[in-house]
Order: sequence, then structure tokens, then C-alpha cells
Amino acid sequence: MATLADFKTSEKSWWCPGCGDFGVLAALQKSLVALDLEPEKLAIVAGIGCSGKIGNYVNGYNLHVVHGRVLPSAMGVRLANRDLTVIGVGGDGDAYAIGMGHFMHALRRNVNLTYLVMDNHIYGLTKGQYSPTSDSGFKTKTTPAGNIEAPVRPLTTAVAGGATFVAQGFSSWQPQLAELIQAGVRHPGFALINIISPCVTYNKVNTYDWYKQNLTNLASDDAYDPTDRVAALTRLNATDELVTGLIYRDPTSVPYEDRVAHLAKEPLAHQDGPVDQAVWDKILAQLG
Amino acid sequence: MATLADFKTSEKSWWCPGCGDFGVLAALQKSLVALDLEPEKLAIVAGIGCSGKIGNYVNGYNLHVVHGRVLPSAMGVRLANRDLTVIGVGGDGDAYAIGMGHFMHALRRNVNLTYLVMDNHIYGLTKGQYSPTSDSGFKTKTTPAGNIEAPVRPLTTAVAGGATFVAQGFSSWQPQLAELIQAGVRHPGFALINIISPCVTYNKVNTYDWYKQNLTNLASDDAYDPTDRVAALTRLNATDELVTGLIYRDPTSVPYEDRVAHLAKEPLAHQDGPVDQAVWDKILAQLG
Amino acid sequence: MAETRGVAWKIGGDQGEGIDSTGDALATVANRMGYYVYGYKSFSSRIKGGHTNYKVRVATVPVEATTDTTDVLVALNQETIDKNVAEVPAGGLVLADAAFHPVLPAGHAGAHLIELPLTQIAKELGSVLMRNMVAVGASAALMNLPLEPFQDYVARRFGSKGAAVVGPNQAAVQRGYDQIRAEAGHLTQIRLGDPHPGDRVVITGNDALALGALAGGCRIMAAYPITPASDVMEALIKWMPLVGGVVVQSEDEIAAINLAIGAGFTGARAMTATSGPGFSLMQEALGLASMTETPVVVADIQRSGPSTGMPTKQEQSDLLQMLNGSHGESPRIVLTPSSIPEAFADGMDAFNLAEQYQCPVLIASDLSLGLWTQSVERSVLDRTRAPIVRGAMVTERDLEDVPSGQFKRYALTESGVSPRSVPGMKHGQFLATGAEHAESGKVSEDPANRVQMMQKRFRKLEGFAREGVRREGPADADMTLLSVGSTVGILREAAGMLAAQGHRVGLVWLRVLAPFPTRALIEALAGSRRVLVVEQNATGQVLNLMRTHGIGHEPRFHSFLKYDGVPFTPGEVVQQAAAVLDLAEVL
Amino acid sequence: MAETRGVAWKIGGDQGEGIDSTGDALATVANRMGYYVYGYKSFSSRIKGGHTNYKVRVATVPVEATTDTTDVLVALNQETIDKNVAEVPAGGLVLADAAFHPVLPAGHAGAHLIELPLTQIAKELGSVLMRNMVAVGASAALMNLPLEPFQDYVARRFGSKGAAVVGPNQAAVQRGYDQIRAEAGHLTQIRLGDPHPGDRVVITGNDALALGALAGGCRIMAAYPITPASDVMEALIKWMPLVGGVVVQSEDEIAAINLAIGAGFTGARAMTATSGPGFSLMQEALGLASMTETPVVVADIQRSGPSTGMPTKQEQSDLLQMLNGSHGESPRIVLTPSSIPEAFADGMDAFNLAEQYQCPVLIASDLSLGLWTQSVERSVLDRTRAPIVRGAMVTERDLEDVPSGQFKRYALTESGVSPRSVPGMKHGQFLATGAEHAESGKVSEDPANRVQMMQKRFRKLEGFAREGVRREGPADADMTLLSVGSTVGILREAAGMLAAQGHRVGLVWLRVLAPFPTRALIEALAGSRRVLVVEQNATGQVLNLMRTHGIGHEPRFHSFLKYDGVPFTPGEVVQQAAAVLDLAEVL
Ligand SMILES: Cc1ncc(C[n+]2csc(CCOP(=O)(O)OP(=O)(O)O)c2C)c(N)n1
Ligand SMILES: Cc1ncc(C[n+]2csc(CCOP(=O)(O)OP(=O)(O)O)c2C)c(N)n1
Ligand code: SF4
Ligand code: SF4
Ligand SMILES: [Mg+2]
Ligand SMILES: [Mg+2]
Repeated sequence: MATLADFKTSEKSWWCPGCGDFGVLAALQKSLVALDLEPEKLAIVAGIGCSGKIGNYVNGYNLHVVHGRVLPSAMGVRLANRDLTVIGVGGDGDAYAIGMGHFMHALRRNVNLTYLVMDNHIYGLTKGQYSPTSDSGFKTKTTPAGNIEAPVRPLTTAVAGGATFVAQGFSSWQPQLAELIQAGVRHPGFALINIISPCVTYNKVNTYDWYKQNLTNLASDDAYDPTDRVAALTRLNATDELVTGLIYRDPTSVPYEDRVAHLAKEPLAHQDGPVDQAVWDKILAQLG
Repeated sequence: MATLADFKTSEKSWWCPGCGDFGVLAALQKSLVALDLEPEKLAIVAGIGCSGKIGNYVNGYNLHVVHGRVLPSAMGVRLANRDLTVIGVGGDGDAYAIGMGHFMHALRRNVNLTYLVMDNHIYGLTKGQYSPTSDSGFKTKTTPAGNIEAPVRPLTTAVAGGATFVAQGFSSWQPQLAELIQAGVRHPGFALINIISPCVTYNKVNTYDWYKQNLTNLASDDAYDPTDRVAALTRLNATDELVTGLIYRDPTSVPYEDRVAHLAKEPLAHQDGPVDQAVWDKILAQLG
Repeated sequence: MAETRGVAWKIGGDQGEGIDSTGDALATVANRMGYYVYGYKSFSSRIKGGHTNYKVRVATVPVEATTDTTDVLVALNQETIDKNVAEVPAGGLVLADAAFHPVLPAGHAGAHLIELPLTQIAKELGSVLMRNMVAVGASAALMNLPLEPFQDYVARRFGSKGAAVVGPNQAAVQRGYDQIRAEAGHLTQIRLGDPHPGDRVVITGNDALALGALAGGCRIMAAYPITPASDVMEALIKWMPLVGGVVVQSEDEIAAINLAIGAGFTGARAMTATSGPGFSLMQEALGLASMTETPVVVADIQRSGPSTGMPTKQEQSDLLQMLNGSHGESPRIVLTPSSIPEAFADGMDAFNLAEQYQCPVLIASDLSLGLWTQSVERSVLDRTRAPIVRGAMVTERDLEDVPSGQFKRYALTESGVSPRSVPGMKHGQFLATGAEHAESGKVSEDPANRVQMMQKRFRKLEGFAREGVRREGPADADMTLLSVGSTVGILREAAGMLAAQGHRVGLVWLRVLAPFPTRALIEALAGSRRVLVVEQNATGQVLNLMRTHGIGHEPRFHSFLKYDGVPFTPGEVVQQAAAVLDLAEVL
Repeated sequence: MAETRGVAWKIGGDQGEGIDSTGDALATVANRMGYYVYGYKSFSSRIKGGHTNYKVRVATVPVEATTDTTDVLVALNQETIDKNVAEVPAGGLVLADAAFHPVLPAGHAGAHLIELPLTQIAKELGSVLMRNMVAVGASAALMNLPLEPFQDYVARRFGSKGAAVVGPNQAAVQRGYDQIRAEAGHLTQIRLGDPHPGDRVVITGNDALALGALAGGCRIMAAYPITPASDVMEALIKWMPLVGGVVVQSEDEIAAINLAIGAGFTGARAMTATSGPGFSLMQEALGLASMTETPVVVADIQRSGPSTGMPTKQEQSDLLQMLNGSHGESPRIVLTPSSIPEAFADGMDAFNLAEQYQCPVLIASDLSLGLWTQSVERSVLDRTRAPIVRGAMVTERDLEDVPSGQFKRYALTESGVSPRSVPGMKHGQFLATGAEHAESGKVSEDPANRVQMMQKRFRKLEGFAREGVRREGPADADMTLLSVGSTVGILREAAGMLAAQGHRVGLVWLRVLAPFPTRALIEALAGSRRVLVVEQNATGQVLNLMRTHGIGHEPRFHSFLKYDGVPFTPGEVVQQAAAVLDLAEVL
């Protein structure tokens, strides 16, 4: 059984001291141990951004793709080998700006992936431009007079877009975050976990303190039924998405790969023999 | 005052006889007349697909862009000249597959555009592959065993994504469709009108008859309040989006271009003098 | 009329009128009879309406190009006559549906117009839809082909629909046949030479490519529909379930290639196929595959550009993009199949090459090669022609001694290729990143490391061994014709015609554009007094590429370009070649 | 020490420690004093932590490149010494914060280590944040620069924060200055020559480009953040409100360029700016702009590729992509600015060219040119240097006689340029489509039309008149150095050094890559015995491009490449040039 040390790499983190991403990394590593995974069965597909560097610090098979393309690549990984636990990670820009199209399609395809979006409401790595989740009025390098756009609401969008598992965690609330990650990995389908992960360098508004004051924890609301889609939308609307916990889960979720007719159970990655003679003959017979 | 003839071109339509797109064209042309527009003040930005050819048949300034990029281009047109009426058009593939990312961002930016999506649940021009709005189980060239994906729900997605005007029309129901187009053009912000426009060649399931049997008209429900976002989501959920009419409208909508600080009112397209000396000096003074 | 080595038959009408399936019928039957066929469709970017035509060459020798002329033109409307009669030579036949009162335009008195009430006969038999079957029967009569194979074909094709469909269709074929014999027997003078019965199939380049991919171990395919590449996906959608693989119609081309890269990283053989617009969208990801040394195969079935261009028209104009399309400098392999056998071979070998060299392999096909049909020996489609070779891989055995997390995925080796692990292998974990990295995969901006890694990636292709150039004909040719892709078949035909005129003509074609086979090309052209580089684009991309590599500046090199969307005909090439041969001696 | 024409000062520490603003302070002050400065930042792709340094050359003559050596190294940590001391020559100075107990590595005894308690002094004055100001004061003393201009700078920079901030910072500068004079007076031997007071600003290439764009009439800019191009957007975000324009930070680069194209179609001058990864994503849209003949300006501030590469490192490796990156064949203009004045000029002229030739204009800048600062005469930034010329446009007057809907937007003209209308003009409506089209704009697949339209689009650039090549130095040079972009400044410096050694050396640089200035380049190089093509990439893209055009195959051409992310130093070029000059006579 793997220990925490097994999921660490020798790479020193490149994040700023105090960055929320440290907490995400810690919760992820704890979850991997709790899930009883082995590093070689773990595939992390990460995007570009401060957030996207998380894969560099987790011992596993890591694919660090180009900006915004985590989800298509992760789908490729999973289809190639269904024995793997596949985790996608990226920032709010990576996921919800350039990656938005893929995100919407991933929701409805429902491949068995866990997607951790490290949301700091800012572009960290490019030094402080506003992001799609930046609040209206927020001042950044590219919105010196305040953001004039309405932000993307990732949770609402996900639930409305057909997601089968939607949750929100907070980098500082480790136990809950770790639990959500584990639940996401166990979920048979696409699991979105939006994670509030403050950027201490470029976002001086949505700080740890600000979140501690503004977030409410769904887990403390016994009446909340996370299998009710409309209730989820209503709650998100009422709270302006300032909630943590499991927001929605479709208990009937069947992952994409289980719906592909005749998809081999054994990893496609290992198939390297010639096509069966009988199959070949059958195909050639279809030709003119 | 322009007449219907003024909005026609000499180009003969390339659509199959019976295609739903004819109805969309007719309703659009009628609406342009009813709105008292002039051809030179009309800019149509069209995507690629059978649907995207609609611009070829409307006399106006037509920009026929590459697949999926209607909305960014239309935004550019509108920002360049706020005197223009800008209408984006495209198919369900153009809008909701390759164009999905831009769609989501257009919703929340709320530029004053009208977006007509001619939805036939299929890729027409490429000869019959399934589209993002194709129903589960639908058999097409690329889903010979039936579609295994859950479809995009464009109306729900739009309302949840922050749209300020969402409607659905049906190519066969001309008066309502024309009214919706006019309301969309008048709306001060981004107006999505998803238009059911049957493909008679490649979609033998979602036919005119099928829609006539399955669609309900919201206009006949006096109790429905299209300014209530949650009610809209609830209704869409209950009807599986098989409704026509105005689904949601935000009466407080302020278009993007009105929120850009210091954006010139006169068309940027006409600005071609040198920068004012005083402005230039001010800028140079900011340099080291 | 004397026996002929080939007949060119063409049917034309409006799109959506079954022109395709009628042409396919003739091609299939003629192929089964033992003739070699080449089928060429001309269509436009709309679904119904607008002129379309399908030309089928039926020959006693292998054919790889269309012809300048049409011996039998079947016209379902007047437009077909107007647009195509110019290519019907004196003595040629125009079979037209009497329903539209056909007329031959002035100046085409040499052709025989045969009016047949196709529509009326079809109606009499129960449905106007059978009009084309009447035409098929009539065509058989006009070309003096036996009727049974056509009736067999009808039985097979409609068999699943039952006798109520088969019967009338067979009757339609019969009626067409009989009526020609009765009314135009004096015009049935075509005498095709004996067929060469064999075990052949009629297949398109796209299908051959897809079959090759399947045989080459492709088990994941992701693509977005686009003319003229969609067939590759559609063929694999049909076949992939038979081998347990999966095809994903993705939301766009960016998703498609990134999905394939994810699969390639994981060790599955994966590909995508597209045409120009989609290929442009894939440029960023190509760099990622090259940088992470991830195998991936991308087929670009080129069409007329730029931008939306003419989506249903032929062109070979993405070639330089395939070499230079991504930012920065990322090694890749570019294969250029020029025939059905080469399309199958490249479709198959691409996966071996991608894994052996751990980089993207691009297949530069084109619309003509992709869509047109051709007879080919069934034995060419050999699922075992090359064994699957996975390139340098570590085994779990090898990894036993590697401490977890310390595997050097990008070890600096002499060949530049580093043995790779794939997810699932214990102790093989590593970071594959598009950022510059050290041997371990860790991100590095160290200048010395950077140089080593760039050199390593480029070094991989230095020893690239695959045949890059092919040659036919005399080495000391008066003229060598040179091209890539589907144009090569046309040049072969032209070369034959020129040889028949007594010229010493050679044929050279490139099988690989990157790494560029400089030495082999110099050798192949060494003895030629003149070289005519024939390309279907406006800027002479192949010749420009040759020039970059120092070949092609001398006056013996000539360029012949076409970019109107219509493939060269052999006759056009012959004419241009003759003009160049007539030029004063080169200096 | 004798008077010197320049001093190279460098400060290094961890990222996030204010290295940038400290370097800016020195550069700004020295520039105001009348010295010419060149500032060069080395940083990596992270926000805090990791070594960064900023080198400022202060000179009595204009300088456009960094130096091989550093005369004064200010080290905020030991790593800075370890990584940079090699470039400090014997007699050079290393000023280090005593707080980290600095040591000079063995072998660098020739440099003087000066320990100063920077941190301690700053703390005494109230905040450790002022450490760098102490270093600035100390640096002034070491370079024998007067203190007042530094104090003025502090007053201006912190003025808005009030006396409570200004006072202590000025005190910090003073303390650093005094302490050096007191403790290391014997080491303050640098004697810079007299400054040349003038009206100069210190500016980056990105800012110059943005300013040029503004002066050139750019009123819409859309971009997506990316290093090293984000500044172009950020500068325009600051300035655009002053002219009533708008900058959109779009959701990705595809949206950015398509937005700009929409604006260009509508008649507004519009641009985007990006770097490699974003540029790859723009390839499809570039073809659209070319095909619809829509003006649009795209700046690619190149960085080290491929893929994510080394985002903060210099490279010139997207050049061939700029020419060939899109599918099909789409005419475009590619400008290559090599200096601040050229960046301003190209930023400005690009918009005139885009409208005159109705096609995309690409500006190939690079990280070194984009990010590093330089002194430049304020008069260079002349908002009126070229009047705005909108190219061929129809007027509403012209359109009066055109029946509505019948305007021929793509009229076949001799120049290939067709007068255009923009939305709003009565009777000027037309269809702009990426599909092939006729003169009216209507989609057409007619082969003859296709040829005419392709030729028309290419013909536009045949008469391209803008200067394509620039030359300095003797025409009959023993060696001519050739490059593009920021490398040119380095070559100029190297050429000066070689000339000082007695060589006849020339300098040639390309101002335009497309349309390629073949004739001008042949002429510019005609008299040179040797040509050294110096490029910051791995494959020799400029030389390859020259070869495509028939220039560069002879043995007098030599290639010198660097692709480790670090710009050439003049010394490296001199060394290579000397080696080539030493070669046996060329054949
Ligand atoms: C195609 C492309 N465009 C732009 C960039 C530059 N870029 C790097 S990271 C980033 C966004 C960072 O924001 P986010 O995704 O929120 O991640 P964070 O750094 O905040 O964790 C951008 C735009 C890129 N690498 N590739
Ligand atoms: C980048 C790119 N990819 C693919 C295509 C091919 N293509 C043309 S139209 C189309 C989709 C058509 O479907 P839809 O948008 O629903 O329009 P419809 O024809 O059904 O009206 C596609 C994929 C293209 N032109 N460009
Ligand atoms: S810039 Fe922000 S997001 Fe990036 S590492 Fe620093 S604190 Fe974290
Ligand atoms: S294929 Fe379908 S969508 Fe296209 S024109 Fe025909 S009916 Fe209309
Ligand atoms: Mg972020
Ligand atoms: Mg559609």
C-alpha cells in the first residue's frame, strides 16, 4: 500500500509561499493514499498555469498538456487504459476560458475522470490578468477600471450542462477537500471539483479570510439533497456559489466508456498484435 | 423604408427542397422589414454549415467566417460600429460543438447581438454526422449503433450561463419566429434564439411532424414569467426544452459596449486621424 | 471498332440524384468482371441540387488517373451535357434521359446523342428512383458488357430489402439494356479488351488509409467531420468495434488531436484525420506531441484552400504547413502516399514510425487520393505486411531497479530515442511536458540542457531509414516528371503517353517530405536532362521545398502548377511536358 | 581608471524581490542623466522564487545589446554570485548583502567582493523592502554617478504615497551611497564618459509596438494573456480609453483574432498580439483574413518553443510558421522589426499596409526586443511619422450608381487590390467569405474564376514597395553579418567590435520576410566575400528561407545558430565571425 511519500516527487514547488495550491496538492496526495492507489496506476493530466504545475509534484504518470486541453487529453488517457485513475487539473483560466468548450462537452460525455479546477479568480502565471471567474468590478492588470463582465458560474454551468458530479472545496478546508476528491474519484463518471485556491500574489480581494467569511459548508445542512438537480441550481443561485461540499450527484451515472459498444475491457494500450484473420476477412468482404 | 425585396440577393439557395432553413430565412427577412432596418446597417456574421449559407441570401453586409467563430467576429463587428444591427447565424454544430467556448463567453459578456442558431440536431453540410444536440440513441453516420452521449441543452445552458435573452422558435411557426427575432434584435444585449429547423435529408427522426407533435408554445401559457431565471430553468427541465417562445429575458440588461469606459459613441471604423497631441503627450509622459 | 484498352464512362446530374451510387455500381461490377477501374467524382459543397458527375474508367490495365475524354456520357439533365460534352470526342456517345428533351450544343455534331426515356421506364416499373438503374443497363449495352454481373450486383446490393426491391431494379437494368440493343444497336461499337480476372477490390484512398491504420494497430481514433476526411472516421467507426477499439467524434479538431495524444501517451496507437481547416487548428498540439515525444498519427486529406476555399475540390497546398505549421521547431515525420497501396502502407507504417521515433507522423493525402475509387489487388490490403513494432520501450523488468519517480524518460541516447514507459508500469512514472525538460522529464530552463534536448529530438530523425523517393523509367531520361500524392498516378499515365510518343521519360515521386530525402532525390534526378515538377498548388511548394534543400535552382528544373480545383489530366501534363521538351537545350 | 564608454551593472536575486523595479530605477535615472541604456531581464516561468537578474548597460553611445561582461554585480543572494560571477572580469565589483555571508567562488579572486549590510540598513530605516534602494545608492557610488537624480527619481516614483514613503527611501539611497564612499572609496574607479543629454525615453519593444499601433490608428485590440506578449495588450488597455477605443481580453487566441477580423471587416483598425502557442491557434483565421481580404494586424512576440518550451526565454523560431502556418496558400505580409524605432514604425505602418493590401500583416517580434528596455529619442515616437492611409475604398458617392446588392467587392483590378466598402455604406453590401468567390463575393467553384481570384490575391503583393532590406557598412565587406529582429542590435555591436579589430564588416538585416525581398537582398549581399547568417533558432530558418529564394547555397554563406534561450552576446558573434574569417579563402 502506497504512503504519502510515494506520491511525492523530488521537485521543489515553484509556487509563491502561501499560495492556495499547496493545500490542493496536500489534499490530493492524502486522497490518493486514502484511496489506496498506486503511483503507476495514476495518470494526471494538467493544464498550463501555476495550478497546472501541481502534476510536477505528484509521483504518477503526468501529462502536462497545452493550455486549456486537459479534458480531451484526459479522455484519451482513460479510453486507452481503463485500469488507470485519471485526474485532470487546471486553473480557472485553463478550465473556463480557453478550455470552456471542452469542459461543456466533458460534462455531457461523462467519461470517468476527476477534474480539479484550482480557482483563484485570476491568471496567476501570466502575472495577474482577470479570469473568467473574476468578480464584476474586480481590478486587475487588464481591468484597471474594474471587470465589466459577469463571471462564469462554474458550478451552475456544470449542473445545468449535464454533469453527474459537482462539488466545491476550499484549499484551507483540508478534510472536506480530501473527502470530496475521494468521492470524485469513486464516482463512476465525470466529477468536477472546483477548488477555491487563493492567489496570494495577485488577488488581494478573494483572500483566505474573505472566503472564510463568505463560504458556507453544505455538509452542515442535513436537509440538502445533492441528487436533486433543480434544488442544486436553486441553492447555487441563492448562495452565489459561495458554498463548499457536494452540490450534485447523479446516482444513475454510467460512464462513457461503459456505453461504447464493444470497447475492449483490457487496456487498448496493450493491443499490438495483428488484426484477426476472421475480422479482416469480414471487413474486406464489405468492400466493393 | 426597405421592403422584403431589399433584403434578398440574386443568389439561388443551395438548400435541399423542404429544408427548415428556408423558413428561418423568410422569418429573418420579414423581421428586418418589420424592424425598419436598411440593408447597409445590417451586418450578418455566419458560420459554416448548411445554416451558415443563410447570409448569402440576405442583402446586407455579410461576413462568412470559419467554422464555429461567429460570436467573436460578431463582437468585433459590433464594437467597431455600434450603429449596426449585428446578427450572428450558425448551425448546432457551429454553435454548440466547435463554437461552444465562444458561446458561453458571449452569454456573460452580453454584447448587443442577436444569435440565430439553426438547430437540426445533425451536421447537414458534412452529410449526416450526429451533432451536440442530437438525442441519445439517434442513429447517424457516426453513431450507427445510436448516440451514446447526452445532448447539449442549449436553452438551459444559456439561461444558467448568464444569458439575458433566450428564446426558441420553430422554422414552421413563422409569425412567432419573426416576433422572436424582432424581440431579440430589440433586446439591449446578447439574444439567443435557438431555432428548430429540420433537416429533411439527414434527420428522419426529428421531423416537422415530430416537432409539431412534441412542441408546446410558451406564448399560450399566460402564467409563465420569462423574467424569472429559476422558473425558466425549471420549465426547461420539465419540458426537455421542447418549447417555443421567449424563455428568459433580463429586463435590467446593459450591453457590454455600454459598460466599456470611454468607448467612443461614433463608429471606431471611421476614426482615421492622428492621435491628439495632448493625448500623445500624456502617454509619452508615462514612459520612463 | 478495334478492341480498346479502356473506356471512360461518366454519369452526371443534380446532387442528391443518386449519381454516386450509380457510378459505384458500374465501378464495382466492372472490377468484379476483372477490369481495372478508376472512379472520379466531381461534386460541390451542397447537399442537393447543383451539378455533380462521376466518371468511371474501365480498363484492361491498371489505371490511376482520370482521362481527358469521356467515351460514354450519361446525362440526367441538360446541364450535364452542356458542362461535359466538350470532353466527348467525335464518335463518342451521349446517353440522355428523353424526359428533359436533350440537345447537343452546336459544334458537337461528332458525338452521338441517344435519347432514352429513362424516367418513363422507371415510372413504368414502379418508381422514378430506378431511373439510374435503367441508365446502368443501357450503359452496359453501349459498352458491350455482359448483363449478368450487373444483375448479380443488384441482387447483392438490394438483397436485404427483399425481392420486391430486387425484382424491379433488375427489370430496370434489363429494360435499359434491351432498349439500347433494340434502338441503338449500331452505336454499340465499343469493344473492351479481355478482362484480367483477379482478386481485386474497388476502394478509395481514405478507406485504404483507414484499413492500414487498423492493421497498424490503431485502436483509438478521434476526429471532427470535414470533407474530404470524414470517411476515414466513418470507416473506422464501422470497423473499430470489431477490434475492441473506439472512435470519438469530438467537439472540434483541437479536442481530437489532444485526445489522440493522451491515448498515445498511455500507449495506445491513436490517430486523427482532418483536412486543411482542421489541420490548422491542430498546430499547437502537434508541437506538444513532438516536445513530449508522444506518438500520434495525423492524416491531412488536403482540399482546396485557403480558409474554407473550395471544400470539395482537389489541391495539394498544405505541404509546407505540415513542415512548418507549429510554432518553434518540432521534429516530425511527413509521409506522402500517392496511390491506394501506398495509402494502405502509410496508414499502417505511420504507427510503427510514430512509436519508433516517438513523434507525430503526418500523412499528407489529398482529396483525389482520398475520395476516388480504384481497383486494387486484395493482396495489397495485407493485414500482416509489416509487423507491429513498438519502438524503444522499457519493460517492468527494466524498471525494477529504478527508484519510484526516478525513471529517465528522456534519457540522452545516441539515437536520440529514449526507451519509454507507459502508464501502468510500476516505477515508470514520469512527467511528460510541453515545457523544456531534463532527462527525467522535469521542467528545466538550463541552457546546456536545452541544447542537448533540442539536439536529441532532432537527432532521432537523422537516421530515418524509410524510403523517401521512388523512381520509375530510365535514369538518363530526357525528362523526369516529379510530384507527390495523387498527382503521381496522373504523371505515370502521362509518362506512358510520352514514352509512346518516343520520349525517354522518367517518373520520380517523394514518399516522405520530412525528414527531407535530399540525398536520395539528388541521386534519383542525377541523370535527368530536364525535370518537370508538377504540383496542384499555386506557389510550387514541392519545388520550393526542394530548393531549400539545394535541389531545383538549375535551369533544367521546370514547374507546372494547377490550382483551379480540378486535377491535372494526363493529357495536360503531356502537353506541358512536350512544350518543355521543345525548349532549346538547357544550358 | 580611464574614462569608459559604458558600464554593465547587474542585480540578481529571487523572483518577487523587486529586482525588476530596481533595474528600472537605474535605467530610468541613467537615461534621464543623458546616458544611453539597455536593460536586459532574465527570469523564469514562475512568480516568486527562482533566480532572476536584470542587467543595465549605461553607455555614452547608443546601445542595443547586452554585453558579455558585468562590471558591477549586485547580489541579493549567494545564488546570484554563483550564477553570474563568471561574467565579472578581473577588477570588477561584486556588491553583496552582508546578510547572507557572501563568498566568491574559487577562481574569481580578480573580482572585488564588497559586503554591505543592505538588509540591516533597510531594517534600520523602517522596512526590509528598502533593501534594494540601499543597493541603488551604493551602485551610484560605485559608478561615480551623482546622487541627486536618484533622489529625484525616488521622489517622483513614491510621490503619490507621501513623504512618509519618500523620506525613508531617499534615506536608503543616501545610506548606500555614503557607506560605499566611506568603506570602499578606493574601489569607486569607474569613470563614465560625459553623458549626452537629450530628450529620450526608456522603453521596451512591446511598448513601442503598442504606441505605434495607437499612432497607426488601432482602435480595437483583442488578445489573450501570454508571455512575452501580454504587455502589448496591457499597454493598450492603459492608453486606449484616451482615444475612445477598446481592448478585449478574450477567452482565447482564436476569439482574439476573429474579433479583430470582424472589426477589420467593419472598417476599424484592429490587431491582436500573442506568442507562439497563441499564434499556432490563429492559423485558421489568418487564412480567413487573407481570403476575405480583410485587414488585420497580428504581432507574434516569439519565445522559445516548441509547445510550451521555455516561455520566458528568447528565440526566433516562428518565422517559417508566419509564412506557411495556415492551410492552403494565403498571401500575407510579414514585417521584422529589429529595434525600438523599427518596432514603433512597424506597429504604425502595419495598419496602413493591412488596409492598402487588404491582407493580414504579421509583425515578427521576439522576446528580447519585446521585453528589454532601451533609450530612444522621444522624437522617434512620432505620432505623425506616417499619415493614416486607408487604401482603396469606395465612397458612398461611388456607390450611388450601384444597384443595391450588386457591389463588386472583389473586382478584378490590375493591382489586385479591389476598392472596398465597409458596413454602413449605402449600396456597398457584399458577402465576405472564406470560401472561394467571384468578384461580387458570391461563392464560386468555377475553375476559371478560381484561378483569377488566386492570382488577384497574390498579385497584390507583387508591387510591394516597402523597404525589405537594410544595410550598414562597406558594400565590399570581407564579411557581412545578417539577421532579423533583436539579433540585429547584437550584430551591430559585434560589427563595431570587428571593425575595431580592423575587419571590413557589413551588416544586413531583413525588414520584411513576406513578400520576400529577393532582389534587394541579392544586391545588398553582392559585394560581400562572406556572409554569416546569425539566428536564434535551431534549424536556420532565415537561411532556409533565403535558399528557397535562391540565395545562400554558395560556400560564402555561413550559419551561426543559438537556441539555448539566451540571446547571443556580441562577443560570441565576434568569435564566430573571426573563426569564419580565418577559414581558407572561399572557392
Ligand atoms: C495557448 C496559450 N495561450 C496563453 C498561454 C499563457 N498562459 C499561461 S498560464 C495562463 C493562464 C493562467 O491562469 P489560470 O488557468 O487561472 O491558472 P493559474 O496560473 O491562475 O493557476 C495563460 C493565459 C499559454 N500558455 N498558451
Ligand atoms: C474547422 C472546421 N472543421 C470542420 C469543418 C467541416 N464542417 C463544415 S459544416 C460542419 C458542421 C455542420 O453542422 P452544423 O453546424 O449543425 O450546420 P448544418 O449544416 O447542420 O446547418 C462541419 C463540421 C469546417 N468547415 N471547418
Ligand atoms: S502567482 Fe498566485 S497562483 Fe501563482 S503561485 Fe503565486 S500565489 Fe499561487
Ligand atoms: S442537408 Fe439538411 S440542413 Fe442541409 S440543406 Fe439539406 S435539408 Fe437542409
Ligand atoms: Mg487562475
Ligand atoms: Mg446542424
